[in-house]
Amino acid sequence: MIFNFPFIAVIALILIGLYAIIFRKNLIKMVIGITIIQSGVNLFLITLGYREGAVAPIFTSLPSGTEIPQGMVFPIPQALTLTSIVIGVAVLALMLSLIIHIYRHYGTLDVRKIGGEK
Amino acid sequence: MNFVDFLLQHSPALIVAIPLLGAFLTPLVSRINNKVRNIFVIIILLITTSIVLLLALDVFAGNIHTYIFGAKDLTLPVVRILFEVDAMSAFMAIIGSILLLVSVIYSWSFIEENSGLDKYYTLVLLLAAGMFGMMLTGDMFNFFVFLEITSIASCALIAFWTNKGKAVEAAFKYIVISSLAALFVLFAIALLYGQYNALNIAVLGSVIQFSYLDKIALVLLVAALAMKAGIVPMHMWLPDAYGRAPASVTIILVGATQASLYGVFRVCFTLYGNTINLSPTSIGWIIVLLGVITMLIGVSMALIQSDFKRLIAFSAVAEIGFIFLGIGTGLTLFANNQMFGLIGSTAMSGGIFHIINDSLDVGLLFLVAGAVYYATKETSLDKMGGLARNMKYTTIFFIIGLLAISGIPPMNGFASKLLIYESTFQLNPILAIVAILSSIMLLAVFVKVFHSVFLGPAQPKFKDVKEVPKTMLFAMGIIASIIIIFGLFPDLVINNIVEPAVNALINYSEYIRQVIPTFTGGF
Amino acid sequence: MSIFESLLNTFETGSGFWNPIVWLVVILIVFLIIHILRGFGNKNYKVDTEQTKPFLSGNPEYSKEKMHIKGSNLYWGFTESLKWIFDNLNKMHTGNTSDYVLWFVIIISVLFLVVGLI
Amino acid sequence: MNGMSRIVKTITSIVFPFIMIFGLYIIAHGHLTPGGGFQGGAVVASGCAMILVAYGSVWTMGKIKEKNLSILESIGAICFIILAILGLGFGTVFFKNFLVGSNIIFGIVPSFGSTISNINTAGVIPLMNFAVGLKVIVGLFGIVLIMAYASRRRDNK
Amino acid sequence: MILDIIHILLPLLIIGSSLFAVLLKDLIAAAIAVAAMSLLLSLEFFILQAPDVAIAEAGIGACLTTAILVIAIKSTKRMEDEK
Amino acid sequence: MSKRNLFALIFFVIMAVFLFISSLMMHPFGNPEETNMDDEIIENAQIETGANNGVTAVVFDYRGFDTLGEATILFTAVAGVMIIFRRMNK
Repeated sequence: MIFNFPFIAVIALILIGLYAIIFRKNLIKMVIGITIIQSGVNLFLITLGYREGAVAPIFTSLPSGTEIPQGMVFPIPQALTLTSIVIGVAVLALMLSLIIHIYRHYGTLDVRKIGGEK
Repeated sequence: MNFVDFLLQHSPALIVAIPLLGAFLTPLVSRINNKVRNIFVIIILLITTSIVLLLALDVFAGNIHTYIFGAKDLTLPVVRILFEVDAMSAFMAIIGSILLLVSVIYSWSFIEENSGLDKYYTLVLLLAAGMFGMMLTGDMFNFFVFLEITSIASCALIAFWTNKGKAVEAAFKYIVISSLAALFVLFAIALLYGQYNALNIAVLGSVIQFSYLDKIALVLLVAALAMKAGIVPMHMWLPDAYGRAPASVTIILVGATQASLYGVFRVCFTLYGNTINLSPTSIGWIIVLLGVITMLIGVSMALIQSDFKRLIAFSAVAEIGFIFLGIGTGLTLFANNQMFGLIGSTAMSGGIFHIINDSLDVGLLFLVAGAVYYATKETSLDKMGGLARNMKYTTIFFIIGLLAISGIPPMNGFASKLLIYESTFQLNPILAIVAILSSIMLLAVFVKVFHSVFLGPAQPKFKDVKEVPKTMLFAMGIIASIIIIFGLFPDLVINNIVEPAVNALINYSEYIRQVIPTFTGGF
Repeated sequence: MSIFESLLNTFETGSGFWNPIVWLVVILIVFLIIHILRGFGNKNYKVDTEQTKPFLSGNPEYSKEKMHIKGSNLYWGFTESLKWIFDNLNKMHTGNTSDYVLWFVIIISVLFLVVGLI
Repeated sequence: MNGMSRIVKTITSIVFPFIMIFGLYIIAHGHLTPGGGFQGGAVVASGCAMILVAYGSVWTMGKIKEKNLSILESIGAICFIILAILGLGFGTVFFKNFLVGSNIIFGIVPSFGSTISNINTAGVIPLMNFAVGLKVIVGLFGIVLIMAYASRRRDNK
Repeated sequence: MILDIIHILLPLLIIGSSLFAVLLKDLIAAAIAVAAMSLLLSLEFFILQAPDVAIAEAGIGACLTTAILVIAIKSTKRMEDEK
Repeated sequence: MSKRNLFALIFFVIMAVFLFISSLMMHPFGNPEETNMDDEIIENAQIETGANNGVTAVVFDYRGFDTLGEATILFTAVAGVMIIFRRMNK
């Protein structure tokens, strides 16, 4: 009905993240790019599990008249997204610690200048 | 039910759970004593290895093990996580356990002088759990989770020597590349999930249709996992990471790379096995071409390196090209039953045999490089020379590794390379010629190393260099003896270990039927 | 078939065969012949005498470090004659993380073209 | 990072218990309402991060040693994996929810459909929530604390 | 109908803030943009009927991620200088 | 624009086109076609696990092993950060 717009937004987020990684020179910008891709993939997972007019899969004080399988959104993508979010913050922390160390060693965050290895 | 049966039944879960438990206990154990901690880690890995061998013995006899987490019986649709161990998984798990055990024995003296060793051993055990999980799992998302565990643990271990800027830089490159690859894998998994509402590999393999979205997912999975496996031109992180990590870590990284390689094959053969007829051999040819490029570029770059470990890393890239060539040849002919029987299965047994040979050879060479670094604190080839006088055993191990990696009989590399040459020659002679050429160039590369490091007149600055400690020699000796045994009795290995793995990859319908008994398809 | 018999099996590749044990025996025989030939050599060679000193047309010997051919000097002719290949290869390995990701994107798009369109 | 002004410190120490209670509520009611070990752990960890910002990393590190952090985290992880292994011991397989249906702790099974919340349900899940909650609190806060402390060390050099 | 408009509007806002995060030269501002993106994302999750994920995203994405980004930026360099 | 950026942009656009086409080929937003696995969970989660919250039931029961992996990742990250910021001299 709305032309799959959330899916298009997901692809756009992934491409913006890739743009940041490929065309930006700053290391922290690269990390931000990876965070954006992460968010895009998370949004994609949740969007896949959405059913129109459905409620969250929680039985505590459920609105009356909810059809049991059809009236609820998918629980599995939500569980997967939880995992994915925690993975994202773990990777981010590790990358930023490495960046702090790189800055101590090279004194710069420019991706072209740290290329000590050829 | 006796103990062994119990162990066998629960072995897929225990193989992952024991290293995990060990990793969680290591910070507590290391409060006691350093020696206790080392012994604890070795014991944990020994237990894991013995369970892997127990499981592998049963799997090679023809049983596929499935293990369901949280329920006794399998229900359809599959909602729980499955571990599904066929001969290919068991084969990979054997490689991983050998490499881990050797690495831990080697680290005893190699890494002794550094600080932060409790964290080091924790991460090694976590890496072990991640690798085994990747190899044994039968669930796509679970595969992604273990992929991430493997990459995060490897990244932290690559940066172990944080006082060296280049090590930190290599770790950063590694984590960017691997988290990106993992994200694309997750995206592909989500694409498949959105279409078929399933996450299990067997279930997905039974319903997959090769629609447009499936093609996108296939490309993303193959490209991302190939990048993690170090296929040219996405291999550039690999020499950086291998070259800068401590040698005891590098040998585990070899195993982690092979786990990604296993992911490529699992995706191509099992997940997309039922639809491979629909794509006119294109994905097989892509893999063959990638393999050829990988061999050539890897070996050419190795020729002009002047850093010891970096050189070995580039030759490791070239070796992965051989594996890709062998298995890609099989995949090319997968749809063609008659040709496959003639050539394809030989090529695939060559490729799969080469996985274990490659990890052993490259592992041994990395350990030798680490030993040389330990003794001389030097990695540049230009500054070394005449070390054979001081380090006799290391030199012998290097010669064994040299002969093995360049495919000289009677070492193990020869047998698998012979299989690859002969089968690819029948597919297309140019492939075999390129393969032989790369093999010869590998020999040239390592003769150069042999000359510049071990031969030549005694250098005055290395007068006081001593042989490395016994534990390191012992670790190298384990690998060297396996190499010689495999080289002398290749028939034994191929019949008992490699053939079941090849059959497991080919008969994807068996793998699927373990979960969906009504599946009819495949050969 | 007992284990011992299977150890001595000839390993067949489909179009050829290979038996490492036979090969080992041949190697041993060759070594034996070499040893016998060596026995015919000059007996009065002694270590740590003038005999071991290299003779460089009467010129004095260089220091030991200079006598050793360095690793990057080996195969100098080969790399020099194929310089254009190695130059291009070196140019490919920039050591820049963005370029690594760029190669990934290139491979993905090429594979999309090959698998998606054909 | 040094500590902030006294106003910030006071307000933080007033707000912090509320965040703590909210997070623990989310952890404890994970099987009934939206939430669980991860979400509650994240909330508590952000509260702790607030303390870190207000009082400075040196003060916080003085209160909580790095060793204690890693031991606490290990304990959380070990509790989680042991709950999983107990499934192997009491039940039949790994991750078997062996407490559900047993009518002892957390063993009641609710009736199907919309129910009022009963905290005494869901078997092993609340216990796992607590174990994961502990792990996530210590893990996330540990990451922030160590990074803040390490980047401070450079300023003094 | 209103829900449809929200389903279009929120992703647009997320894309907008992610573009800000990528394009801003001041890294602290970029980190704030990332936080804004996370917050909007958690709102979107809530509207997509995923309250569990929304809480986790709000706690981890908007708070802790920003905290470690700011720590990292403060201990390195604030401005991104392009030459 | 440098030569490298132009080159990169071409491939970037190719990839973008394919991905955007794929977003149009997906099932219509809000109406997933295959639903059997999730329906199974929604119908049985409350009885099998006793948890009223379906997501928690999935996280800790149906896919508990993933959660163990997730906890492990956090553990790994903390160990990694500690190992990166450790004191080098013993």
